[in-house]
Amino acid sequence: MGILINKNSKVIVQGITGRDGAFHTAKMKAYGTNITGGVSPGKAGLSVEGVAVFNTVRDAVELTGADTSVIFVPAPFAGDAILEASYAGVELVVCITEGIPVHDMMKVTDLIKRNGTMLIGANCPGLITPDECLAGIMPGNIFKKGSTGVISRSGTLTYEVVYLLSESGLGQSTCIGVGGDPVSGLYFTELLEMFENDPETESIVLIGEIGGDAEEQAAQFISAGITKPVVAFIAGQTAPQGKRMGHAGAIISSGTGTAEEKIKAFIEAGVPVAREPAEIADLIKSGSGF
Amino acid sequence: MGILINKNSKVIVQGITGRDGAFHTAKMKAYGTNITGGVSPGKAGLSVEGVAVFNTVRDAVELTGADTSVIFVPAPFAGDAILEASYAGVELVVCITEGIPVHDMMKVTDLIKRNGTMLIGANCPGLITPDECLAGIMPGNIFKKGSTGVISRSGTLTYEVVYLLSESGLGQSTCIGVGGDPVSGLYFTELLEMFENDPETESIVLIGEIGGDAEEQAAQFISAGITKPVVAFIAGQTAPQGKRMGHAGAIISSGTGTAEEKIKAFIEAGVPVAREPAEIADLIKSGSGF
Amino acid sequence: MKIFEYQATGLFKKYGIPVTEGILCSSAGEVEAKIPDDGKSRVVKAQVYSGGRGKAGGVKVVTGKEATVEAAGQILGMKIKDFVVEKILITEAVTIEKEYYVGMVNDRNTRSVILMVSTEGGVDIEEVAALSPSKIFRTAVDPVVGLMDWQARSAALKLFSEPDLLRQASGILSALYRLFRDTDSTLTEINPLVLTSGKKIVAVDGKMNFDDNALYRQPGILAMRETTDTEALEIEAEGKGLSYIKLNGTIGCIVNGAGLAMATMDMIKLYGGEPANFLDIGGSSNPQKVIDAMDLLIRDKNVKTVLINIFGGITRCDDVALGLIAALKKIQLAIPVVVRLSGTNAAEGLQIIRDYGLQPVTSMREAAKKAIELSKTKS
Amino acid sequence: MKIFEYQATGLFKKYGIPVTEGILCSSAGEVEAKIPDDGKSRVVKAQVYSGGRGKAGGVKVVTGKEATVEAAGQILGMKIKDFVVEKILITEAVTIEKEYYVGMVNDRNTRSVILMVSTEGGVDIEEVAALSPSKIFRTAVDPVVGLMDWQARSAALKLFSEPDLLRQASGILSALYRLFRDTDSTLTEINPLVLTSGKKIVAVDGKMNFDDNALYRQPGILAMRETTDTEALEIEAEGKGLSYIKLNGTIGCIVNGAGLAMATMDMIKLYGGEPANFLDIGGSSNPQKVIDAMDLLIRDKNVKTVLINIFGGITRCDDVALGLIAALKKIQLAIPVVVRLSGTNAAEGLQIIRDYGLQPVTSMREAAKKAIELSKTKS
Repeated sequence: MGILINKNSKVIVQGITGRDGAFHTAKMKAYGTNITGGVSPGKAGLSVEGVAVFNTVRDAVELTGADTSVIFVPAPFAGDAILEASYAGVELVVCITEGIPVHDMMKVTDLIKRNGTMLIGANCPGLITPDECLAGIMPGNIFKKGSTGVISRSGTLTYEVVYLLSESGLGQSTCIGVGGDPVSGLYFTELLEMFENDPETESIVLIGEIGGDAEEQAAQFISAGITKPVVAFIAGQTAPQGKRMGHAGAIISSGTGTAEEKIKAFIEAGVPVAREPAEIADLIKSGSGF
Repeated sequence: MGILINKNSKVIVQGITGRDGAFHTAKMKAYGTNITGGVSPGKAGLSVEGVAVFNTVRDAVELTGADTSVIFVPAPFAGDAILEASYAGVELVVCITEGIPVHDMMKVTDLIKRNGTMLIGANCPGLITPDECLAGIMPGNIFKKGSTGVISRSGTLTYEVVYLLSESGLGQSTCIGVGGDPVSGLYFTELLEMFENDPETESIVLIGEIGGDAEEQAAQFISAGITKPVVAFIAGQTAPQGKRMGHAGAIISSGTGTAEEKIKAFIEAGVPVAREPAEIADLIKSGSGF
Repeated sequence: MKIFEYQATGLFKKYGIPVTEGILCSSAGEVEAKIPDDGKSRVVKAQVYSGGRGKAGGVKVVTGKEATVEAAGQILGMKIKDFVVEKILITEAVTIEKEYYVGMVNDRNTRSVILMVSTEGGVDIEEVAALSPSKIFRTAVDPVVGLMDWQARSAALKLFSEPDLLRQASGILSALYRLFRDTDSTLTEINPLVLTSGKKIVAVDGKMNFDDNALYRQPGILAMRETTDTEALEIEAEGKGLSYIKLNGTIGCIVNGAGLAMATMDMIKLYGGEPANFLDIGGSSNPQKVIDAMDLLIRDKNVKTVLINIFGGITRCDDVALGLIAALKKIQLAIPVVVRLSGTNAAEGLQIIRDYGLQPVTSMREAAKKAIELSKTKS
Repeated sequence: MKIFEYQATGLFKKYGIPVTEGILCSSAGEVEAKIPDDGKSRVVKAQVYSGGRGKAGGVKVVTGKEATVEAAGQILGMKIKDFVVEKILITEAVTIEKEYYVGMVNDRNTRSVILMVSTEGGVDIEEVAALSPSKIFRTAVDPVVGLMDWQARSAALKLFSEPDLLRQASGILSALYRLFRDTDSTLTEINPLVLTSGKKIVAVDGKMNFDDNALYRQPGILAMRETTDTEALEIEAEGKGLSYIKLNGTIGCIVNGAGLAMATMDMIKLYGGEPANFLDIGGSSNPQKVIDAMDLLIRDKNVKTVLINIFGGITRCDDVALGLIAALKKIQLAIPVVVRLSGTNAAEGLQIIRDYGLQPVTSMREAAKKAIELSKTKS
């Protein structure tokens, strides 16, 4: 089970005829994801990695019953691709694309809200419910089925953390990379709530980084209503002010958005903060009484 | 009682310091309308016709509890005035202004729908619930309290009809001029439904004109669900094709929107159509068993 | 407001929509001077506002200069549905593989822009709409969001399936929407949009109407206004605060309010007469408006009687009566006038009219009947 | 991306926002040549990206040509928070009645543009925000609808009450929003916005940042880019697909992924070292990226050790190891390298590294400790 995706998810790939789209379609299929179709305008009738290609998301949804879409469309067109999926009735859109202008994302997130569409990303590695469904570019082999939910703003750092969790015997219920952009879809609070309500999830790992105040909000939200043990890790304690640290959203502006503030907020909310990735598993085990 | 406005309505006037705004504020007050304030940016603290002026609709609403606004703002700014009222929480906006571009009105009607605001107009004479509240520019003296609801796309033609109704002893529950523009606020079907549900209204007069197919829709709506007797009158049987007959919305385009089509639709729906204004009262009296 | 094909395609070009290049001429001499003697095929097209010019012989495909000049001579001066052809557009002839229709209108019911595309191009689209409505694909554009790229693409997919053509068509639809929105258009059509043998998509004709209410903020569009005589009269009236439309009857009408003016015309017709015009003087009692209105009416030599129909609302009938008399004193009319006054302070108003020596009436029906009678007596 | 004051106010002017007219100079000689000897008062302002230039002496109000040239000489070459002043803007001095603050930012939480205005202008707005937040009026702008006129007016009313000033200020706010939106700005500020003694509202300073992700569609903005040496390095890296930021430590880092790169820096710090940089090579195993990364790192003479931290995900560790070795063979490094590999096919990757003669490690902690040790041994 887990949250958002599971073995019943029907996934389509937007931009399936592109290099990344085709490559990760193969990877997702190999993991066991039920890829029901791909979208590439003017390429209907083609087949990519054994997946039928449609001209529009609407066609793909109507003809395959898809409920989830993973987007590999170049940045200038990715915002519109999210809208296309949303207006075609896709329930969960996962946008992998990096580099979408923030003004586009402000409009897109506002519009899809009206359609009730959920978005993960953009600029994210996607999400996975181990042994059931992979919707994104995460390396499936490092994940292990279990009861720890993971929410992260990062990509490889998440893999590092998950690898260490799996090595320590802590499998994952669902693992979500929310993306590194300043304006994104589902974020900490919404996902924390979903994990709180997911019977399969027993503990939660939250991987934050500098920029914005989503971690501070998450800390408040946890102390107000999350009963399951949460362990946090924050990247960027050594990041300088005013510099964009790879991710468009990872920037300390005017002295706010620092790792210190975020760590302080978690500590005050009673959420243990790991000093390094390897500590996370220990903190979960101690906190959740393993 | 009637519909939309009554003696409990608290009305503000946007553009109260303008010539028309001030003139009709006096007329509405004289009729007995509870004018709680006026709006004119930068003129807060002034008083017009004994009415306090505020800088913004929000101020006027917060400080006077107004629920209705009548707009006398010049066309280039009137669309924004409707939005200001809507975002300030005004429940019913009545826009008198003529000449608002249709592209503006498409945006405005879409946006205010999200706020749940009701709009009458633009390019309309407003509405009146006789002896209770006048929100607009109608000549109060020709109206008479009673049980006939009137909905009209016209101004003076409505007065003509109402005058004849009053003369024939048929008073009005509420009389609404929906305006002569192609894109407007509340229209026939919504208002027919309100009259249907209004215990005070016993019969309904619908005054249509050429252009669009709102009358055809109304005819269908009446035959599907309006139980009270309705009498229709359609202006423009002699109007030529492709010419805008005064009202921006009164135009026969490509042979559709003709008076003939509309009359036919009403007849087919079992709604008697008066051949001239003076016949309306007779048709009501015969239909409603007076 | 309407513009000619050459103006519409000029706007298309400005927005990056491929069009057939053309030369505008208003005389055979101009054609002689401007068209090179290169033996090429060209299309000579009458520039008129009305549709159906093809059927009326207003479009000719010709080869060579001589034939072009000849066709131009035939089309210039031709009358197409009341319009005399004063200008022709001479364009390159393209090899047409297939014709399509693309259009946008403001829709009253959805309160949004409707984008329409059809594979049935080059013919009367209203006929297609009536006979095979399923051949027109319609999509509503959210007025706040605008045409989203995926919507343009989805519409383009109804016409084309090959990726390159899809890109061209999507680009044209997006550009056309921007043009429609930027210019406060109420109708924009490309008919036909053509796929050439060279696999290029080109607008071969164009039609655009604009919202009169928005012309105040569209100086570029307003500057394109070219008026026929009839329209010139309407625009003159507009400038004086009057809404005037000439018709072919004998009874001139002066009314306050557009709906009442239409109802007055209908009443005249109902009782066997023919209205000579629609004329709304609005809500003021200013005598100048009546003077201006009379002045417009009497230019129409068909007018045998004038019917003035005023319903006094906020403006009281006595004020209106005073204005009327001031106007009547100023203009010495050679034809009879029927005055009808009703509404607020009607009694006082009627008395003023009577004191002036006219016999006013109080009902529209009576007014119509009297005007009809007078118009017949006089003719 | 950031631009200088003179560029920001140039954009303001283009959008119809009144600004103080200025002359840009980059040498005292240029000032001598460009400034007329008219005895007028002027303001000489250092053009730097950082705030606090006033406190640092980078702004001088002077009267007459001689004093202007002198002030220019003092400010040019001055160092303000790591930035050397290379350009100055010399503007007319206006008589200030009152100063205001106006700004716009993209807000992550509301996912909308926030318009901020304050009567506390001309001072550090972050201080105002921290000490008296109620003095900043904030309003969220719907990203699809844009700034509505009534919103601009409502904000302007927080600063002005007189109708004429209200109109000026509303117009400035609407124009500023259009500029913000049209240029994909992430921060636009006028501080101070000034009410002059002549009752005119004028932008006396301007600051604009832009979304790096949107520069592909903002050629006009991109053309304004003027880079410091540090930034030039970052932009060079960007061109090679690397995300690089120079810091002041001794341990150079090469990491795949931004979050992991930050975590690696933090780990070095945690165990007592100092990272020399942030460097994300992304997800590929292409040896050229490692070569380019090495090349950037060794230009920094402070670097004593290189730490390569790779987590193999989709890209397998053995592929990455092969790429690394290809790169190491090509560059002959004079400083020690610590390689850490983990994740998919780590065992195979580690063996490849060992075969090459290096002693790889498998945990980040181990890697950090080893790199710190080596950097200390060497220094």
